[in-house]
Amino acid sequence: MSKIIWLRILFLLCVIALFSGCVEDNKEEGLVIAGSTTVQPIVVKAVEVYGKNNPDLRIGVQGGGSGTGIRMVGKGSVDIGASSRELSTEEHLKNPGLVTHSIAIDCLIITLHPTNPIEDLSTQQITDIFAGKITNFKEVGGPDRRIVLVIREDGSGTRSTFENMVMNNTEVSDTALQKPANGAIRFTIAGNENTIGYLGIGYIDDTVKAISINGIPPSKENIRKGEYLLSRELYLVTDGEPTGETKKFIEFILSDEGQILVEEEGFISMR
Amino acid sequence: MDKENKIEVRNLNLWYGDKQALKNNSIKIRKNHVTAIIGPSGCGKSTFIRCLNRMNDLVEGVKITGEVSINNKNIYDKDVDVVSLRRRVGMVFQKPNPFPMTIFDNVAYGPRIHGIKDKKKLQEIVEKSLKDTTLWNEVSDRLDKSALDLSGGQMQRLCIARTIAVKPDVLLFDEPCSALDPVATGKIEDLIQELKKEYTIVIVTHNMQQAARVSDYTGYFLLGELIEFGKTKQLFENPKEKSTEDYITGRFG
Amino acid sequence: MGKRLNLENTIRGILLLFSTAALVILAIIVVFLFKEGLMLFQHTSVTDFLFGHKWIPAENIYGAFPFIVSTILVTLGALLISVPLGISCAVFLVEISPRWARELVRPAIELLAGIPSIIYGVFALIIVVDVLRVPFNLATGETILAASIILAIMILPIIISISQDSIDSVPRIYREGSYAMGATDWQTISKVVVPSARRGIIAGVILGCGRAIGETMAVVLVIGNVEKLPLSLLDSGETLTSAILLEMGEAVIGSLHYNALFCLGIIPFLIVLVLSMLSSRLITKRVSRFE
Amino acid sequence: MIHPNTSDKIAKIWLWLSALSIILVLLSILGYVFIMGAGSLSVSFILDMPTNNWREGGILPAIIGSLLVVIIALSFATPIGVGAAIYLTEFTKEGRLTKTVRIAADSLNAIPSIVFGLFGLAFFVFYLKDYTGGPSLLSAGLTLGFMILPTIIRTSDVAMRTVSFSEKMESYGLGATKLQTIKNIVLPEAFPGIITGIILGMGRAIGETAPIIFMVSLNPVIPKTIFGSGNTLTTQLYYLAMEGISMDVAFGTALTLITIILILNYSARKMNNYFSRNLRR
Repeated sequence: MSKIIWLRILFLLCVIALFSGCVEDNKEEGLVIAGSTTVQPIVVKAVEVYGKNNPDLRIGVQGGGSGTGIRMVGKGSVDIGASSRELSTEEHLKNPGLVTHSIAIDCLIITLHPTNPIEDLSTQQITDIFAGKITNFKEVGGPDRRIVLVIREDGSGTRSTFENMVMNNTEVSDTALQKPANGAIRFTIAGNENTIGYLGIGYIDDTVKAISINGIPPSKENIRKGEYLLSRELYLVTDGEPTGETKKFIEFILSDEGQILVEEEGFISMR
Repeated sequence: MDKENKIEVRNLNLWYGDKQALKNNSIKIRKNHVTAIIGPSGCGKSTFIRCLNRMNDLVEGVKITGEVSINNKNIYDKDVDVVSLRRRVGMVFQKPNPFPMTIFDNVAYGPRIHGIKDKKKLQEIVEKSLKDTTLWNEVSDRLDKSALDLSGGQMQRLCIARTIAVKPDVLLFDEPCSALDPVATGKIEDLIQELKKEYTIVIVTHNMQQAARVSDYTGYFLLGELIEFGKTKQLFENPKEKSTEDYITGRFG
Repeated sequence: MGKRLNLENTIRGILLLFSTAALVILAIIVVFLFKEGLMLFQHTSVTDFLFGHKWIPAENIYGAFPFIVSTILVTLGALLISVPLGISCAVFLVEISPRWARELVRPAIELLAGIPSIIYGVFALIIVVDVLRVPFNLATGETILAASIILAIMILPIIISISQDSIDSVPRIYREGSYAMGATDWQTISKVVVPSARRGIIAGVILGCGRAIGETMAVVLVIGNVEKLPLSLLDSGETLTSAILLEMGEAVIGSLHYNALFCLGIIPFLIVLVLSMLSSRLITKRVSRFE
Repeated sequence: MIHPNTSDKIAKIWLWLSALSIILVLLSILGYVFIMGAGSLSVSFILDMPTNNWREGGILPAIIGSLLVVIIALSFATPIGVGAAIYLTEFTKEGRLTKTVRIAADSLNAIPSIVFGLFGLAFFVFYLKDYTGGPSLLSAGLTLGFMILPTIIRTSDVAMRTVSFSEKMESYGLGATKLQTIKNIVLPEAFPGIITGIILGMGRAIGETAPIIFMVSLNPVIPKTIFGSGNTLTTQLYYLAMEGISMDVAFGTALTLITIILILNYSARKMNNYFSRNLRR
């Protein structure tokens, strides 16, 4: 008979589980943010801190990439879109009401394995390397190593930023390893001395080596001044001027406190 | 030792775990004769015959003492290679068990595993073995067909052909006809008569008429013990033991 | 009385509904997969999609041929490793393993089947990729071979368990027949047991094959994700599934790119469906044949 | 030619090695995860909130996310799966329907997990957005529920078909109705099999990443409703490893995951042994 009791308990558990979700108020989240994975660390960090001061506010953070973020905010599915690039003309035309808010400066930094002695590459050399015209580091004054390119995946905002700035309509070589995230790029570069890739500044650490472009090193000064080739701004996008919770949240990120978080995540603040 | 004796069993005991299945049996099996082993179900007759080619080694938890000499060599000695022993002592089972392959491959199985690769030689062996088992005329046109499509009697004769293809000394039959109809049984019995010219044959059967028909010597087993052993004719017509008489007259079993 | 029958009929109705759930779900999946995927073909022809060598979403060029070839190579590589190993292990468990070894190996296989694919992936990314690079003198260890190795490990449990069932059900009399001819254990295994069990073993291999084609997480981490047509196991590549995982995160919803990724999903979906039906047919036939 | 006995020995060595290699592979994977993860695994790791963008602190939100997702998946798949099995074994004869359902279940079982991911995205996240809340824990749970349904159908089906015919007949003979027989004889007898199926499904739901990867977020808060987004141990592990956030936390998560799977595996075994012993009595 004990088996029947077991069965009843099981059944009961199922029913409880089924309704536990529904019993709680199923109001949607107060604030939903979606989009660029590059911007995500800043947003998550901001939510972490902001949420402590506003325990009643429910904030949802989703990835999806810059394009999805912009599209979703345009459709009204989310309150804030996160983007690592400016709106394209097409996107502007589709949703003229979209407003962008610069919240931080990011920079793609050309990165090598720490044992690679190369310190500097010219824009042309970088273009040729990523186009697959230069296939060995000795052609650019480095050691005799076959070059392995490490790039972001198709569709990535980071990738299109890089290609717009450096590749001027040359296609990136199809032998490049594609990674879905900055961290994966860093991991690959750190583990293989043949690699070259680009990383957001927030991801540079001592497992990889950042190099200068055209003689300009990737210092904070150079980046903020826009002299290092690959600097860009990161945006939050809203449909129309923000109001209510949306406005408060963006103001928080732009505040001194928020900008400290930006720096903590390795990006460069707007100030 | 008598030259005519092919197999000599001395004081053979066998246990399955704690259960003793064979009790101190001794028997002498003569060359080029058919020896039948009869007895009621569970009397140990199958277990006994399986001792003669050490098939019982495959069963877990079996313990055997005593001696089984074939050609004056104890097959339970440490230096005996079981594989070559079984090649010399072939066995045909109760249920026809051709392998799920072609008729040709079934017969050629033994020669192949013993190292014959030459195609022509294999063909010769297969043909001779099938002829010896009177199967050749029935299957010569479909050697490349699956053996599983044969009738039960054909399958059993195929198994015999498979066994003699490796030219053993001794053939063991473990109730070879119990799954067959009377016609097929008759064919197998004729075959056994034919085969004894070349082989020493031991056949286990629960069918007394069969034992009387095919064998020269008969042993009667009861509860793991060899009760009586002698010339078939004598054992059936004039049994020495009461229990043998009871059995062959059908009073039990 | 009428009340009871009513209740019984209601319950019967509900249960009937439940029993068709698998079928209904399968249908919904087909509908949504094709609804999103087939939109691609308003822009790209099926031939261009299947045999095109270039995959450039930024320019709306969608040729999946390199992905298809990678998927085939990865799967073949995985089978090359796991089939001999898996069958051997199944044979070991049924035919020669002592009890204690069986009780060690069986749970190990179950556990191997239970480890999440993401953990296999992380393990392969850190260990296998590195181990491969030096001996083969590769520029990068992120190759089809690396993916094949980790996939081989992942599909071993399937191949072993199904082969094992099949070998186990080979009738004892076949083995006895072979032993009685003076065959050694190995001759019996290799010439009688395994050939008799081949249907089930093939079914297991087919299922394993399906799993290898569909596996994503472990593959995406180690295969390199290179859109070039791979020519050997030592090239990097990108499988159908890894392309989906890699790009779906940033593909703009409702775009052609998004549709193309659904199309990539349709291919392994259809292949695996066919393979699964094939293997279940093999398994049922085997059963009916032995009985 | 090599003597058969020699090749027999060589072959046996190979067979032993093949089994040994399986053990070694398992041990190296488990050992590796254990060595890398043991340092960060602790009670507070499991029960604390993450801080500093997942780099420090615990993984409580992911654990709760996994739990919720699995509960949703099971509460969908268990009643339907067991119900389907009851219908197949008790209410209908072997025939076209049973065959079709079994083939459908097997096909469903074989579908690549990433295809479930695509499907979940199109169906639950977009098509049923108004009911599921878009990329929510509910969407993830239901996707996984779809995925483990065949496991539960098939194991329950097998378990119920092994219930002895004579006991069923006895029950009918005593005048029991069909429902009473199912309730009093079939379900209790098949219970260990059903439970094993549920635990198997649970293990699969907990371990899957690809089907739900497009529906989760890295939000470091405890999910308050199943209509909101959250993440699970597997998806978190993927992000931690991919974004290179913290390998320590990543391996701590991996070890937590493996421990849960080990416990489930073990309890499935024990449960089965326990019940089958009790049943035989």
